Amino acid sequence: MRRRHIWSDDIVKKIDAIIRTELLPIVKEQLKNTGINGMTVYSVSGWSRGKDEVLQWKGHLIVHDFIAKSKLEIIVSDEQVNAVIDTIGKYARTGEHGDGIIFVLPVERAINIKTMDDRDRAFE
Amino acid sequence: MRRRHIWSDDIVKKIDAIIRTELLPIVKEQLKNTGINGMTVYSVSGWSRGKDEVLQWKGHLIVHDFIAKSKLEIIVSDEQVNAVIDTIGKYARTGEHGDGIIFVLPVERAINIKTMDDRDRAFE
Amino acid sequence: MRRRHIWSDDIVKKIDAIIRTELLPIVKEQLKNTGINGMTVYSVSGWSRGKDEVLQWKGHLIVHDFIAKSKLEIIVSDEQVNAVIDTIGKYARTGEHGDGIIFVLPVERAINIKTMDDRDRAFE
Amino acid sequence: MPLDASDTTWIIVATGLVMMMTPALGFFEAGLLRSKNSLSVIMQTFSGLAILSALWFILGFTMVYGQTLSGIIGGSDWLFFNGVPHEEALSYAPTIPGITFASYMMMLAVITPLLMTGAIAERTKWSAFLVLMIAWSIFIYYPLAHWVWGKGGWLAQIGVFDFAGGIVIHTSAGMSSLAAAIVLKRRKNFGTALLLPHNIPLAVIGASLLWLGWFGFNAGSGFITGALASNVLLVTHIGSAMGAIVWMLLSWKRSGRASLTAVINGALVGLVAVTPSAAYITAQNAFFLAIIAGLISYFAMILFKEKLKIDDALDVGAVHGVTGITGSLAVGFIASNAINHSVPNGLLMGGGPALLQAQAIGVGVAIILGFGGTLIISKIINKIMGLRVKEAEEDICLDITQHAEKAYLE
Amino acid sequence: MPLDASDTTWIIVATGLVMMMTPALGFFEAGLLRSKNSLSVIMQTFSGLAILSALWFILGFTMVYGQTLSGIIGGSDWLFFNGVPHEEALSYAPTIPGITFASYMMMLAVITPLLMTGAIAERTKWSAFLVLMIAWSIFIYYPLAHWVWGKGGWLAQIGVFDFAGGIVIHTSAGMSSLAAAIVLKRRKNFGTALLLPHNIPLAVIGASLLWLGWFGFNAGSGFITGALASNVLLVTHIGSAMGAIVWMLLSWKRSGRASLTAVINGALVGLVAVTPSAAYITAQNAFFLAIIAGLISYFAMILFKEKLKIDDALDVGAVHGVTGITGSLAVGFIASNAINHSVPNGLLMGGGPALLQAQAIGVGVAIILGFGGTLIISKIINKIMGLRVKEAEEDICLDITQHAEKAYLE
Amino acid sequence: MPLDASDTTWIIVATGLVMMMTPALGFFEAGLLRSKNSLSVIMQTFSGLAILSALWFILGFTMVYGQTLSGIIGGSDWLFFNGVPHEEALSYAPTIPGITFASYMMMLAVITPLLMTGAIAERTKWSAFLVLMIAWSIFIYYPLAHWVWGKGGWLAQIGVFDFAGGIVIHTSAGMSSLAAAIVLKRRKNFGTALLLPHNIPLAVIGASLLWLGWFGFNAGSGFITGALASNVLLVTHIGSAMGAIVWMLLSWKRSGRASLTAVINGALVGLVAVTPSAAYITAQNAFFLAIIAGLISYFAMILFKEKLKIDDALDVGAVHGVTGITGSLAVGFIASNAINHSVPNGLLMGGGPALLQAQAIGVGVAIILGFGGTLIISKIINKIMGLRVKEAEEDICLDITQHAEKAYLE
Ligand SMILES: Nc1ncnc2c1ncn2[C@@H]1O[C@H](COP(=O)(O)OP(=O)(O)O)[C@@H](O)[C@H]1O
Ligand SMILES: Nc1ncnc2c1ncn2[C@@H]1O[C@H](COP(=O)(O)OP(=O)(O)O)[C@@H](O)[C@H]1O
Ligand SMILES: Nc1ncnc2c1ncn2[C@@H]1O[C@H](COP(=O)(O)OP(=O)(O)O)[C@@H](O)[C@H]1O
Repeated sequence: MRRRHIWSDDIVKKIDAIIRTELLPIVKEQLKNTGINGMTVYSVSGWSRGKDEVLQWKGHLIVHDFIAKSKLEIIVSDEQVNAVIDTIGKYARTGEHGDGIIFVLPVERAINIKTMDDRDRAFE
Repeated sequence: MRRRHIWSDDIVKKIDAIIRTELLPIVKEQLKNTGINGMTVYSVSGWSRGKDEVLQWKGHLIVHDFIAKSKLEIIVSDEQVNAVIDTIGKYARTGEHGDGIIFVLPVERAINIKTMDDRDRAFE
Repeated sequence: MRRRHIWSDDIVKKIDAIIRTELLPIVKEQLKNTGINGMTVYSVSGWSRGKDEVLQWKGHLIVHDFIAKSKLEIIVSDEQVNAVIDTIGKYARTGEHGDGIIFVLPVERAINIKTMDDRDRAFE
Repeated sequence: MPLDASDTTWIIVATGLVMMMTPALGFFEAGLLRSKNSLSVIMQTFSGLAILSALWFILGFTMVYGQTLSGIIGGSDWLFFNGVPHEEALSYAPTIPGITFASYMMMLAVITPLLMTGAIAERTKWSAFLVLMIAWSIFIYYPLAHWVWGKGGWLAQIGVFDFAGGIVIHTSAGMSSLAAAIVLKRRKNFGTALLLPHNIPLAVIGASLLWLGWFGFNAGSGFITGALASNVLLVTHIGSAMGAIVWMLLSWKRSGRASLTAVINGALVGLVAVTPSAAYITAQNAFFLAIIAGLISYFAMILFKEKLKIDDALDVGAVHGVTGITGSLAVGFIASNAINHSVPNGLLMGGGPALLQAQAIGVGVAIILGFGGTLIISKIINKIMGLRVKEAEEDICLDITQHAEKAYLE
Repeated sequence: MPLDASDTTWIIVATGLVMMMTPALGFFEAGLLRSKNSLSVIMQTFSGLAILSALWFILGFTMVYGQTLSGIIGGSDWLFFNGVPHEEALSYAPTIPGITFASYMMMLAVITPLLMTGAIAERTKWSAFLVLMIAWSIFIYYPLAHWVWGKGGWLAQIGVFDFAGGIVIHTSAGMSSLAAAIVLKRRKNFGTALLLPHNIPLAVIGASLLWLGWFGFNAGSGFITGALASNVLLVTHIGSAMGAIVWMLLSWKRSGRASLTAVINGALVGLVAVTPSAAYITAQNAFFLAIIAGLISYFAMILFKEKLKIDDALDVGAVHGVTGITGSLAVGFIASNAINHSVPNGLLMGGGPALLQAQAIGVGVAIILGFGGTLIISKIINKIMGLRVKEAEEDICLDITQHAEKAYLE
Repeated sequence: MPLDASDTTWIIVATGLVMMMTPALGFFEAGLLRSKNSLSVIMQTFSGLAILSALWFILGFTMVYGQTLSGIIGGSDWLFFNGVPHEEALSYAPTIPGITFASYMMMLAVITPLLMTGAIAERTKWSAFLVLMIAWSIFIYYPLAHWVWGKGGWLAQIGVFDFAGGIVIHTSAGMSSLAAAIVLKRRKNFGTALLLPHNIPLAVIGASLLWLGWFGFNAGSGFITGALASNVLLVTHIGSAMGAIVWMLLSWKRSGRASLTAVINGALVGLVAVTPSAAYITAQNAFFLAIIAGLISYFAMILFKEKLKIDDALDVGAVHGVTGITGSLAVGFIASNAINHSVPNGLLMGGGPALLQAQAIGVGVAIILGFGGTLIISKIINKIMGLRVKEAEEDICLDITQHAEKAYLE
């Protein structure tokens, strides 16, 4: 039986997480087990204070300060927020510089295009 | 005459829609007619519970669960929200699994860089 | 000494700016001086009413209405918002059509994955 | 005549060069199509290289060059290449081993049907494609090649000259492309801005290898090295250069900006233009012929695409078909007995209209057989198994729906 | 015998064709790997071309072709190419200059060890790779090549035939690939869906140039032009075509969709299959040999990858190793004295089991030396300097951690 | 001397190989530039192939090889290739047809000016580029080639030797590159991290085809096959290999990681280094010459780019210019009469300083004419029509502003 996902206008959140690209596969797999019903991945490049990727050109090491990262975007109901954050924290974390950030945004409405329904049962 | 777009801090929304890449051209064309003054498109890859894209490798069918999708991001004034959602619902919908989702976020400020004006007339 | 970045749940904002790709390098450099601790860049394609990029095919000029743009995403504490907007306004602006837009979204929580801490000191 | 080692060396090399043209064609086309269908056309050309080589080996060679059955088709003497001599020559190429000749001609028989992939791109079913290629080879290419190139072929008999395939290859495949495109109907979104090339460097890699390969294609078609091959090479190169320049200028004039995709298409036009006459004309005449063919083909492209709205995706009808016709008729004007003793003088060289008449017949036959035959074959395939993918498959793309592969992944 | 200008011309051209196969191998492999490790394999093949050329120049040629020391290894006569004749031939290739022969064989010595790059991909340290290539050349390839191809080599003495390297090149490098892959252990994520090819057009560019290069590889290995080279070229082409067709059909059957990556791998299988026998068989026999080798190698690939779970990333063990064995044993069955007077008839041609026995010994020796020797070399390197990058480096990728470069930037 | 079929075959093939170098140069450069300007450099090289071929056909050949007018320039005998013999040789290459020689030299005349595209990249106006190429050919290349290679040319008279173009091609185009880069001024963002290569596999495709093409370039420049061509091929290959190794090690030492872009640049350096002497030296000497030239050019690259801050985008001045000088002077040291009877011994071979002096004069003239001439031509073009695009166009990119095309679209 398919899990039921309750979405209603007031309790939907968007979780964005910028993570290491090399950990994306494992994070994606694990997130599927948290009961979310979908996610979207972006290829981005990120900068943060601290150690950068180094590329060479003409024998010079060039600080390639913007490093390829992956961003996950997940729309979840309020009660799923912590499970998702925990999962990301567990599998996207190396403890080294560059692990990335998670942020949570409020969502006013979320609509499933297939059904054009923005209330419960939207994703079944 | 160019349509006038009223933007003010309290009534601006961001509409994000993740849609089928193959329907992007038509959706984009139709959205232009709704009176929005701009949109931004992202190439993303998305997963959702259900049927996946299948790729083969060494004669094996591999569930390529993350499928190339397109994401539209549109900043609109409050009164345009429904028109945009309707248009997306009309043209991005096949009724099949994988149509995607729309979500609406509140925007605190929206500023046109050309004018650096975050009030009315910003986009004229 | 490294600048201290105060982040707390209630006063974090997300600034998104869609800018000209060719100005991205300079904008990125300048933003680093505003005291932000990170940023993320997306390659997007954008449309807005007005002049489009022109490509040719079979000797025909084709309005390639979606032009490659860059999007910056920056999570900042409330007091940094204006500095960031000013910097973008200064360096991403040509005054010509196509400069792009900035918008500010409220963020409910922001978490540093390395520390899994969503309060102060997160980004040190 | 004893075998000649230099001639053999040259034809061995030329065989390699022409072999490479088939994958090169795939790169050229793939680069000019959308990313999502780019793998499918490379699949068609590369698999086509394998399949049509086998077909030629089994059936094609003997149908084209076997002992003629009343000038209509070759007999079964050399089925499965049985009996094609290793140590002796055939009369077609008297100084090289028979299998060298047969291998070289294999490469021409491979690429000819595959020229159509550019016309039927982005919407043809994989299985239907396979059937189309095989049927087209058997019912159109092998007979036509026999008529023009086979000993005793009826078009050869009436004096048609086609050095490296302006009639047999370019006119026939080009006209067939139009027919197939018509039967297939237009792609969704045809005529909008949505069908731009996805990887022009890849297309130029293809075009460069085609240019190089054409040295083997044309300068190999005389089956000897030396002065003849040298002149053909120069004629070919000058043709390509002038075709490229003309299309470059036309694109510049038309759109205000000089276009690289125009340049590479123009180079192909120049190469096609001189193909039928490469061994019969001077480089100076090639210079002008390519200019004329460049102009004609550019406007033919506009005519087909914009006036008639035929969705011949990569303009095979104009670039190969119309140019093949131009070049084949040009033989009737500028062929020179001084350059090549086996050919009579053309009209402008003081040879009277006889050669031109023969060329016109040859061209006419190729148009009728190519266009008409392909119309019939395509319709039959369409009836039986469907030529075109489902609309939803076209929306998604051929690469995934037909091959479950993607050209690029991150 | 005086030098022959045509033969020399052909071998010069063939040398160029084979030279190009090494970068082509890099493109083939890079396209089939993940983007993040694609540069590293191109680095390995392209640098390998430089380094292994120098090694051959300094050491290799004389170790393989120098005056034999009891059939075991060549003496130091030609160290640093000193004394290799310019104006005269060596007995190995009596109609071309000695340096032409030595240069041609250089290209084979370059590509052979580099075949392993496909097996050890995505996890091997750059420095360890360099040591592996050099050690493998000196301890495995040079001796084995001397045994089979050197005047007085002990395997040559017992009647082993290996026209263009089925034993010396493909069996040895293929079996070595399995050994190296075993010592290296599996990549992280092996067996999941995460290791898909990132740029199939690039892989097909590589495959196309390999196909073309193989004309030089096989048809050059006789060191003469003419009927022999012509037949070899045809055999090679038909082999490639049939290998491609078989793998295409197998992928179609297995997954429901015909796969382009299968087609290009199948073409390589066909090419490898006929390599050891190309000058000894007819094209008709090549047709069937490639079909059989196609079937065997496909199931060997499944066996290694799915049953034994050896992470030979691009199936070098199956495509080259198993096919090399198949093709080398096939010599013992279908070699034909009528095609080539230097070879005895195989079993099926009425020649008795002698040739087959010799081939079996040759194959066995190559398996033992290749697999066993590489096991030992790899373990020693692993002990001393580590063969594999750190886990974190593998996660990030080889391109940045080993070379500080990225294949693609926006 | 009668025509020789083997020589002709080889030069026909070599012509093809050299032709392909021009598009290959475009891929090499495009891959090393930013994506947004990558199409423009492919456009320049590919269109350049067409345009400069036509210019050579019309004007160039006769200016270089026509009956000398006092050693300064060739007369108008062969305008528009009129009268260039088909069936007979010219004295420049006595065993191949005149048109074969003229076609081969066309390919050299095409690629030489286009070497500059690497220096002027990412900021030059398309229309100005066209004028620059044509003016440079007429005022610099054709005269200089006549002086060194034309019968009666004044530099030839004083005993300058330049086998395949170290002076005429690499010194002149390399020094011209520096001049053009200086007149054009630096790109915006020069010296920052923002100018990294966008597609290194594409660059390596280009480099591989250049390496292969150079076999035709050098080994074809003797116009005969056989021992001479064989030695030249080996010298060329060893030069390339050692250049690649040296740059690989230098990049490894300098940055801690071995760089693929260094390897491919180093290969070019090695190829350039042996170009002027390839027919006059042994492979052993080529081995050392390439090492020395590799070291010099690497530091020259650093000097120009980092000390003098000349924005020669892809280091044409160092890779071609400085290496061309090194290699051309090396002729004066290591040319060996034993290897090639037409050349006197160099200083180290016991021949005294005469050859070295002549070489120094030749190099000096090429530097002055190339650098000075290009300075003047560029300034005039800059004055009249502007050499550089507007700042806003540079910000956007050349591909869209000059050609309204993009290399890649999704
Ligand atoms: N304030 C921010 N705004 C937007 N993106 C950020 C921000 N901080 C970090 N990122 C993103 O997260 C990535 C990882 O950086 P980060 O996690 O801050 O490193 P660290 O683990 O050392 O704190 C960055 O490359 C960037 O894409
Ligand atoms: N909860 C979610 N969070 C983020 N993205 C989602 C979510 N659900 C769906 N998506 C996006 O929408 C795409 C389409 O999925 P979906 O519309 O859920 O399929 P269906 O039409 O069967 O419901 C996904 O590939 C993913 O990119
Ligand atoms: N309402 C909008 N929603 C989303 N993106 C927008 C919107 N308006 C503009 N953009 C983005 O900003 C880019 C620049 O457009 P814009 O700044 O509006 O042009 P102008 O400077 O002429 O006003 C667009 O290409 C698009 O990516």
